[in-house]
Amino acid sequence: NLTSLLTATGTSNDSAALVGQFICDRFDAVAGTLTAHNLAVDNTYLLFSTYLVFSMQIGFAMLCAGSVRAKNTMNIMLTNVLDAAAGGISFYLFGYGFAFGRSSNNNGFIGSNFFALHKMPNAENGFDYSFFLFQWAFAIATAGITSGSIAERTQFVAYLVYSSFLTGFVYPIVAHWLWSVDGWAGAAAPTNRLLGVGAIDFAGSGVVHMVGGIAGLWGALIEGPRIGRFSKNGSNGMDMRGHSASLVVLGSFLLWFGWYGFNPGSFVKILAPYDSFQGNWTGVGRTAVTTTLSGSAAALTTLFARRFFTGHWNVTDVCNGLLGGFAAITSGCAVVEPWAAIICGFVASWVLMGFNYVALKVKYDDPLEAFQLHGGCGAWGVFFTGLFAREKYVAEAYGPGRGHGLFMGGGGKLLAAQIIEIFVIIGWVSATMGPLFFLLKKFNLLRISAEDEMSGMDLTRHGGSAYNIEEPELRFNASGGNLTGNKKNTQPSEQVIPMA
Amino acid sequence: NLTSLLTATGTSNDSAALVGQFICDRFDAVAGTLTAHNLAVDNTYLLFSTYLVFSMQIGFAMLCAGSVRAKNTMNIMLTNVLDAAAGGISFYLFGYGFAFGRSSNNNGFIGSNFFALHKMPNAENGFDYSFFLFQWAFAIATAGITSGSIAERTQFVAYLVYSSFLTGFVYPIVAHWLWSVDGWAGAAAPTNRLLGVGAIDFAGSGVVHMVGGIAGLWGALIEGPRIGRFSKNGSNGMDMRGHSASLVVLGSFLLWFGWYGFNPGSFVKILAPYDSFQGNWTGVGRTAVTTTLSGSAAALTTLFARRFFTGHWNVTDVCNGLLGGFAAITSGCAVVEPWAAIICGFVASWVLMGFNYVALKVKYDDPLEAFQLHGGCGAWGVFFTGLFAREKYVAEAYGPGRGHGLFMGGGGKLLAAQIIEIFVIIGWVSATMGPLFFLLKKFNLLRISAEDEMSGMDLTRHGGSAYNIEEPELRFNASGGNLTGNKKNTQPSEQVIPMA
Amino acid sequence: MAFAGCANGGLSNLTEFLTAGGASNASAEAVGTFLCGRFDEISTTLAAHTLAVNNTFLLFSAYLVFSMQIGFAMLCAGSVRAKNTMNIMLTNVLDAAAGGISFYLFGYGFAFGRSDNNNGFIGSNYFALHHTPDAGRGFDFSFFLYQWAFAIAAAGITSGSIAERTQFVAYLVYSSFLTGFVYPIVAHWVWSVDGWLGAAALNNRLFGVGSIDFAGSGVVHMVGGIAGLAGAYIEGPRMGRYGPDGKPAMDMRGHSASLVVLGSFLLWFGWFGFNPGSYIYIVVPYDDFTGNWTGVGRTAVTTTLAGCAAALTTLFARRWMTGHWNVTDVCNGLLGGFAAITAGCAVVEPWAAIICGFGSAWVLIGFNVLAAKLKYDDPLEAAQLHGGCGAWGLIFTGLFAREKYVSEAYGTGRGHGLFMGGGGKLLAAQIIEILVISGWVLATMGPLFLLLKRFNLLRISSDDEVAGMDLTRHGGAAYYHEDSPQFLTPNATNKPARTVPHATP
Repeated sequence: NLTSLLTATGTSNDSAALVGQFICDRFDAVAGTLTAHNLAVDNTYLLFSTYLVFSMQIGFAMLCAGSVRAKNTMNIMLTNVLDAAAGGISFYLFGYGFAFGRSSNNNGFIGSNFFALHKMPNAENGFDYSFFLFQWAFAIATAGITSGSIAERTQFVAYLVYSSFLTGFVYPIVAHWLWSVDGWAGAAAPTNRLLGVGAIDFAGSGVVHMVGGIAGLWGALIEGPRIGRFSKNGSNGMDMRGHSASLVVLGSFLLWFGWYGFNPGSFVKILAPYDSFQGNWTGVGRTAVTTTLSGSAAALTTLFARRFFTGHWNVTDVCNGLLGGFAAITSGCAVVEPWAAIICGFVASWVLMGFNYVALKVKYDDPLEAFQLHGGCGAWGVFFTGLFAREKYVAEAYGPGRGHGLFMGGGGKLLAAQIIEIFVIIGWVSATMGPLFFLLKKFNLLRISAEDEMSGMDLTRHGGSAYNIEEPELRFNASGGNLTGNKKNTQPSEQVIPMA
Repeated sequence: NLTSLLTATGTSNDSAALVGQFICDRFDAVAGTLTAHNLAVDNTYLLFSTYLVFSMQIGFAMLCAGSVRAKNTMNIMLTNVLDAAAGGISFYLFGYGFAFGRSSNNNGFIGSNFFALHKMPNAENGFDYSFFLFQWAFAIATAGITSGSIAERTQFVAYLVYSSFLTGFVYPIVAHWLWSVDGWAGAAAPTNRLLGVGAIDFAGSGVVHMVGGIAGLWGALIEGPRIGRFSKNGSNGMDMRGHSASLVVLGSFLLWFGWYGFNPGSFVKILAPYDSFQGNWTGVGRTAVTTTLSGSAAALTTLFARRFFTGHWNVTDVCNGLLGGFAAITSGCAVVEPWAAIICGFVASWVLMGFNYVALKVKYDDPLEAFQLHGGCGAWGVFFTGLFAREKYVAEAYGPGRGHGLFMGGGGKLLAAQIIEIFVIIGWVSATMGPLFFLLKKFNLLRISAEDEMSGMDLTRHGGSAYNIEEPELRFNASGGNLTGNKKNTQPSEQVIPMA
Repeated sequence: MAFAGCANGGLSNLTEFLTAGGASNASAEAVGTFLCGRFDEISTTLAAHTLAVNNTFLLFSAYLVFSMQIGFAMLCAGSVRAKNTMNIMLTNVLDAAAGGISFYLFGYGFAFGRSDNNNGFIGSNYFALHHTPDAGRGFDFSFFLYQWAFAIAAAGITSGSIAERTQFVAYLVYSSFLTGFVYPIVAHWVWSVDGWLGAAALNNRLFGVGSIDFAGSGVVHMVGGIAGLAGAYIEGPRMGRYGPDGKPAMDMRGHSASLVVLGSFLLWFGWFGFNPGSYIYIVVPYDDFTGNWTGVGRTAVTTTLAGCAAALTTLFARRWMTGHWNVTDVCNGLLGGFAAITAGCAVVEPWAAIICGFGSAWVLIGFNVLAAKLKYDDPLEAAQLHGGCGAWGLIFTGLFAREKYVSEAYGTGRGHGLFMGGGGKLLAAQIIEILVISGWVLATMGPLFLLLKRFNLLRISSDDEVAGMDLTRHGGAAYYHEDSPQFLTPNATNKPARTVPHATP
């Protein structure tokens, strides 16, 4: 092309070819370098976002540990560690392939490639290892949610079974529907989108939070409440507070920290310009802002509402409200205005309190409020996106031709798609996880014995209590004279009988 | 060049020069900007990786705190804070120069420049401040490992001495051997590599973990076990569990989080393309994946194996197994396939359990299992790399002409180099740290007195207990009526006598 | 000096050259247009790359700064008695949450808002993120988030000073006021390009140089510390802290050193976002090897070394003074070193950072001695640490700032340190900053706390203080152990009855 231009200027063909070649080589070299830069920046961004999402696992572990009674701390923390570890193996072997695998058998329901990272990295689809790791961090977050709902009364084996099934199959299918370019339901699909627009679930209020929450709902329903949680005469029974608010606050803050990987990170690429100043980096920044504001609004709303209802300024309630605000904004974080995020958080707080009220009425026992929080606020978030998604932001995040919110002049199409998303997720998770929990119950693998529950699983199943404060008498009589030796450790060290 | 081409097209010399100048100026400007981008991206990547590695220090502190008895918590946490602080000063003054200093006195044994950051940043060698900080974070991790082995019975002064010596001299020498381009042992050297190939210790299974673990072995051996750990009649004595499993899990998770800086960060540069889609960013992503899978496999193996042996599902054992898997994969993380990482983790778990079994038999007392974990699994990791390193990945990470694994068709050269690495590290650390600990013992500076050990160092040396729960009677009789005021704080506030 | 394609008449130049080379006008224009089109494309792509890298850097720095909030929460929780843990943690959560709303609505606009009404005292735009992103002035959302993380850190400092004896309502009032108004004004003075005080101003700088407070020893730490000083002084010490004889009676140690260490380490972690992140842009080359990335790295190094030196100094000094090796003291010393280096982190040499940390350890110890003498009770030592070491940090910058680094970080024509051959101008500007920050914060927060006291909204009742606020105001204790009776009987008293709001003291 350049050569022909040069020839037109009157230079000889050969020379023109040489000049053209020289200049175009330079341009190609520049283009090659720019591509490398592009990939390096995007992958750096994605990897560090992944690490942040992983830190949510630390948050879950601490939140769960603090929210249960001391006698079950070892149990719940072990489940959290294994979420990540067992989830790592099962998502590597199956889950990732079901969710994002692309091959000639592409279909809207399930993926079919990339099992055990076969054919990865995949230049054709633009998938590198960092994308796998990012998705893994999401999958284990889902399993972490469920473990909260069934805490303090579930056999460890049941936990291992459902966790692998959830991260290896149930969750990936939903992720495929909503996030894969082949999925039938999501706005990410280039063609044949649901109702022509596709549901918008940017970072997973539905895919992650509702899936985890509804799985937890079935588990907790089928197991029934903890012994003593509700008394027979219909009063509220025991409150069963967690044993350490410090751990709850630590966990909540770590989740907040990690959410900055979860929501803004879901752009996956940061180097995509919109104009000379804005680009995905603007979207990423705005997403971080909407996330912050929604959580903040939910926390403040919960603070004052709970103060009004109970007379206390309660930090654990505020933390739950905060997390509810985050779970709700997760769906629309990239496509709504910051002011709308405040509305989202405000309502999420009331949704959570409403669900908690109902749970108490129907004697549903969820030690972490995981269903109410992730299921309830997650569903509200998916719905909210159908109301407030802004056309410009949707086009920037997904491309043109998707729907936008009812209140933003977009009509009801997106809202309809969002509602369909809510229902199919409820249906799919109930149809898979419900029977699984029933089956586990049938085979006596679900709930621990009443004795175990009274004395705590740590002592009976996990080798001892989480906390060992020795010699209290020594601590209080440290006058220097009566230093007695260590008392024999009272933890059971003999082998316990395997589960009855 | 372009000018001569243009002249050949028939344009006059002057104009050709002008046109050529114009175009080449533009290309130079592009190249300059690209260089700046390159440096900015690489440094951003390295710095954030450094921060992640630093967060491992938080992990160590929490892991150590949770793993010791409550009465020594203040002591162990202080050593962890000082690892970072004293390590910062000694690595700045000496360690960094010994490890990476390059001058006209280059030699394979020890570095000789950059002391106190003199002549940094150094364009010639491509060393900027971020590289120093990254290496500092590694050095303090080494010292942190050792402090676990000798916990609960070591004088604080001994700790200060060995820690400065380790981060200022012993560790940097090993780092120079393996990681400096001048080193005699490592694959990083451009020429004169050990056996022609050089040992591959990508992120330091040997350099960091074995050094820390073996130093700990000598310390713990020379000090002997804690009082009461093993009884005189040969039975197992007391179990001496840590005082808080929550802190153990928190610490383990933070270490996992930080390991994403440790292993993938060791690429140092992310902007190095291999082809039009892959580059160091692919290697970095794959390294994060192998790290995750190895730890996950080790955690799961430990879970079931310990369940089989003890009858419990034990979370602290699982956490140790997890960390063992990480310590093992650290050497080969960048050069093995994801599936090989699972093998690595599986075996690491058995290595750890084996060493723990032996330790119990020979009455070796290591409160954090630091030698078994970092020394044992680290050595396995170095060995493993000699078996499974893949040629393509080695060439991408180190350049062509290095060795690859025995099972991957690379013959035994790399494996031999790996075995040599294991032995010289054992030899060097034993030859330096062994005498140091002996000397400290000789001068009565190593072990605390039996009285101090019985009552706990916090009370006798560190100004009081880590935990102060007031009004114990309130906690146990919180019937609402007898809210008594605070009791007088029972902590000793008077000056204690300095060490006998 | 970023690549600018064929801007500024490049196209006509090239066309002219080609024409002179003998090509016909039309063809020359075609060739020129083609080449320049390519160059402009590259220029656009490079601009996008620059923005992407800078924003990535800034956002992840903001996340790190946010993690300091986790650190504050844990540090505060561990430093108070168990009976007030719920209370202090709630204040920390609300720092972030209430601060998020008030900084979004007001604070950010007061601090950085630029409009036609630009003035040196207060900003006037961007309220509720209106007009953001602002391409003309280069402000994107990430900048807001970064500044928010700073604002909530300032409020977190103050909550430590007045811990264990403050009504929760008072806390809500002062916190919103601080993050929404007091702090942003100071930030505007020192950090906005319109500010009258700081070296960031484009022209009309104070004494011609402007004060250098790179990451906020003054703007963040002194503001938080002095606000805490005012609050703690007006409230008075906790019951039993000082005996009638004026001697410190009870030590009132925090309930968990583990949480203190966790918090301190998390603050250290977050400080890597706080100080190096304050460069905002990382893609700014100085020459063909160094650039802002070098400055960022050096800032991380100076930060680390100052903290390390302060920790070690405190360790040995306290060992000498008390006979103990005390980990909580060492943690405080460490944080004091960080607070001090924050002002000069980008413009001093690494060796100077060690001096800074060494000095700050003694400043903190000195202020603590003074506080005990004056019966000033600050559970977290927040005023001593952030106020005292922060002020020392500003003076230190006036002494040790290096000319080369100042011009790299701020541009030419700013001042440098007295000991580095820069004369006294910068030092004078630094001292002015200390004085005006002290004056402004005392003039705004002092009356606020007095007013709260007047309306009986400041201090809790002595019954509450003895029983602990967790039980009386926050729905129960932070820690529960099942062997306590309330867990063995249903409907036991682990849920306190609804309390009467605001008992009279």
